[in-house]
Amino acid sequence: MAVKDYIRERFFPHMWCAGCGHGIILNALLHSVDDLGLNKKDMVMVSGIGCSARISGYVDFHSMHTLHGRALAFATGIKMSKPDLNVIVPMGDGDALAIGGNHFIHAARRNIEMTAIVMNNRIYGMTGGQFSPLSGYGAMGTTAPYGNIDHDFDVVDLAVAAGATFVARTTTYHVHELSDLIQQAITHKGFSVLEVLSQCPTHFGRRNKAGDAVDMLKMYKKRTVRIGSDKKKADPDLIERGVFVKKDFPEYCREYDQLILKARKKK
Amino acid sequence: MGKKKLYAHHIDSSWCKGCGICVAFCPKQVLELDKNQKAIAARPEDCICCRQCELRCPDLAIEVICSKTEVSNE
Amino acid sequence: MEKSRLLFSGSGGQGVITAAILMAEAAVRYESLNAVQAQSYGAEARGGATRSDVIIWDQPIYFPRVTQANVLICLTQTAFNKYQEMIRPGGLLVTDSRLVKNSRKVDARKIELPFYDAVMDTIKKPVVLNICMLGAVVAVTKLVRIASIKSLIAERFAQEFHETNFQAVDLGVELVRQFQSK
Amino acid sequence: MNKRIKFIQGNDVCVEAALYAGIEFFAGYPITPSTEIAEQMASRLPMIGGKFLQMEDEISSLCAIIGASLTGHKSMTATSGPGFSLMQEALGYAVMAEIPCVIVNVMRGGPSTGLPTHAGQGDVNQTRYGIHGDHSIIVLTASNHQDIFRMTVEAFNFAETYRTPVILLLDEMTGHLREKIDIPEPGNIALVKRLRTAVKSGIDYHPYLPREDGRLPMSDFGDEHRYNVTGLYHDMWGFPSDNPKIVYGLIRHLVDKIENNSHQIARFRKYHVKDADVLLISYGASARSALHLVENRRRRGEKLGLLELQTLWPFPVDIVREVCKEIKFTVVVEMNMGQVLQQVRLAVDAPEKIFLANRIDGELITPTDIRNILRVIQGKGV
Repeated sequence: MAVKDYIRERFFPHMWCAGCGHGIILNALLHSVDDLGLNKKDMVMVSGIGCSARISGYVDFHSMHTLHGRALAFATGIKMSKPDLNVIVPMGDGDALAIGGNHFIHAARRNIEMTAIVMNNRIYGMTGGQFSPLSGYGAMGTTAPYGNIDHDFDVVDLAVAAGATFVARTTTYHVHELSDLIQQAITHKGFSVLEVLSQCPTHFGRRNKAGDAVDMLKMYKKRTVRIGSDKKKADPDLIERGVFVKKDFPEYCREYDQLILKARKKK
Repeated sequence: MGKKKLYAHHIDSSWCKGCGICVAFCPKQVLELDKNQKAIAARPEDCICCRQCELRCPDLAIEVICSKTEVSNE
Repeated sequence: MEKSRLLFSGSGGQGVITAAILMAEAAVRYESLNAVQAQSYGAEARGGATRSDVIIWDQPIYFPRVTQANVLICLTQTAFNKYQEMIRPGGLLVTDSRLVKNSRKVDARKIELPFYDAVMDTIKKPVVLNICMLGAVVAVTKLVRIASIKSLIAERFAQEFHETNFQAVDLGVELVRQFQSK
Repeated sequence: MNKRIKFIQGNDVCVEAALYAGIEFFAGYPITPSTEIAEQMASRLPMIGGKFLQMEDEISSLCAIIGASLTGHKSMTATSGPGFSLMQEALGYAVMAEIPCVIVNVMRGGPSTGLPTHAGQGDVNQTRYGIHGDHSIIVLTASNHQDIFRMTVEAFNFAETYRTPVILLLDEMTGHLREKIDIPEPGNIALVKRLRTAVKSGIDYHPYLPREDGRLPMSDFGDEHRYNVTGLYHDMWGFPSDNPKIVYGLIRHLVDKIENNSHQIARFRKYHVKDADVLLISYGASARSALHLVENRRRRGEKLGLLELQTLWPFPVDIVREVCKEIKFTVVVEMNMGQVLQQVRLAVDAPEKIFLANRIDGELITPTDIRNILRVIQGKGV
């Protein structure tokens, strides 16, 4: 199938701004699903609220556009009640880690087989540029007009600590790597977290003098390195990309199947 | 693997928002923005079929059709 | 039949509520009567006085709380002090003769029985104090049959505990027999 | 011995009834006084291959059952005051996206953490007005175990019939009370199955286009039809729209599908209403005390009657108006500051003849409490 067979073409051009990284993530996701040869009937996408959340409207899957921060909770109900479905949950950074932070760590703790993609643009875009839990110290936002004094989460560290069994990071510049990691995340038998640094030229870029979309992609190229690169030793501020954790661990739906067997014996 | 040969750039100008990402990162400077700020393949003969423009396009507006790649039946 | 309102009281951990439930459940499931059982939860149930209300009747029971008890059972002094006023004049008061120091002021038929001492002497397991008390309450009120209580215990408790609990029921019945023949 | 006769708590009756109704998925978070429902579900659901999830909070609990319902499984959650407050956001989502599901709220004293282990009936208005935006909703309640069973099954039936969340409003008193329940034989209470679309694969399916009778056939997530579900105003395919015509049509549909069927949804019991000259109106635990008083007074020849409401919302205006017509005066018995009282006063022609007998201290209102109010109204003094 072609990539366009996986989208709802009537909604294009999409609503994202020119140069928005979220479009690149959608693009890579569609290529990944195509490469894996997945059946649309088996695909479910559940999103929350925000710019990122609009992604579920564009894919021709079973799609659910839910509440701010709650996408993983809805998705948990879907996956538990029909474990054969492939459930992908794209989230914005505020969506995943502010209002949805609790759902995020608990989904990771359960190790339920779903793919959480944190589309990290370091800003609340839809509401017009307020700082997010991933904006970081010193960043400018409409609610941080004097510079942000909130520190940011490290999504990878958080996901690992919470128990996610596949944890990776990349950027919208590294598109081949992005497709590869999405495929790995989808096929992983457990809770997968993929953080994708995604440019928001409109709100983050403009307020933080980061330039336009092209400049922001160049920055991703320059300021990120593969895990284990020597460059990181010389320059600790560089952000690492790649797979941080990938491990076999009992998956929640399969554990529940075992629990059903136990309960039936007792009956 | 033989060298891939370009058949065509399909650029949907109604989807293109003119962000310039494809132009900036094309290793062979094949693409340009036209006077309407829409991407066009100005030098298709230089294309090496790396498909970076297709994959990086946030608007899903570019499709690079090469030999050895599956051609959409549309 | 008369509507019977029983109030079981004691302290948390004595199994007063379990005894109340067994009594009410036996009435419903083995005697085809109606019964309701309610209890106090929360802070009150953890220390202090525990209380469980049971109403048994052959007609529908609507208001489920006991405001005036025909039968008041107290297994601690605290419970007695707190609930003694709730007994209906002429009602029946069942207390443990060692654990509760009864008051002469209470206008009721008083049945003081040495549940605790008897259980410690013959069964040597304080955990069945509540079941011994239940045996006595059943024997004195005759609201359900002793056999029904035993059937229910057999249904509810693990096999290994059946014998001890049957003993406790019988002990309660025996204490009442001795009391009444005095 | 009849095996179907049980002596259990009201919360356990709710579980038995949900299983009878075909529940397959439960997600919840422990909270007094509803916790027994979650505990029983954890034990019973896996035995029949169903799923029980203990979520991280009440918010995610309701979200999870909405997701499960979309895959075609009958779903329920149970909570109490503070948890129900947390659920309002997702409740609104279930209303908007028209997801069948059942939410049990075992009421305790409020506001805030209030009285966790004592009965109250202060959530009546919250079930109706807790979520933002106009909407309508179905709220059922019951005062005894036989009716808790019946109303739990009805809640599932209404949820499927009207594609809507249904709230079952119990209270600490009845939830923790043990009494007799005769579990109906399978088939004795009719069950409403999920209405699924007959539209074949490859043909355009409209998940949000009501049939002529107002019902919307569903398609399970994972089946052939792929569509969108959103909490935004949406068109017949489920895609967001702010077209005023579509917005108007949807809000009317959401309200009308329930309000226009309020006669089908109304459940109530009348006790000695026909020749009564004084009427009590009550529901839930309070109705037990009201009925106690009515039966007592009837034995003494007093013409006292009771209307017990089992459907609280949509409020059965016509039924209330009808029974209050020939009555000298009516007393609403409830454990709050008069939430149903307000509705009764709105429903009747002579609101000055409607009085309140209430108790708001966490204790069950007693027949004597009600009797005292009646005497005051009658000018007899307590």
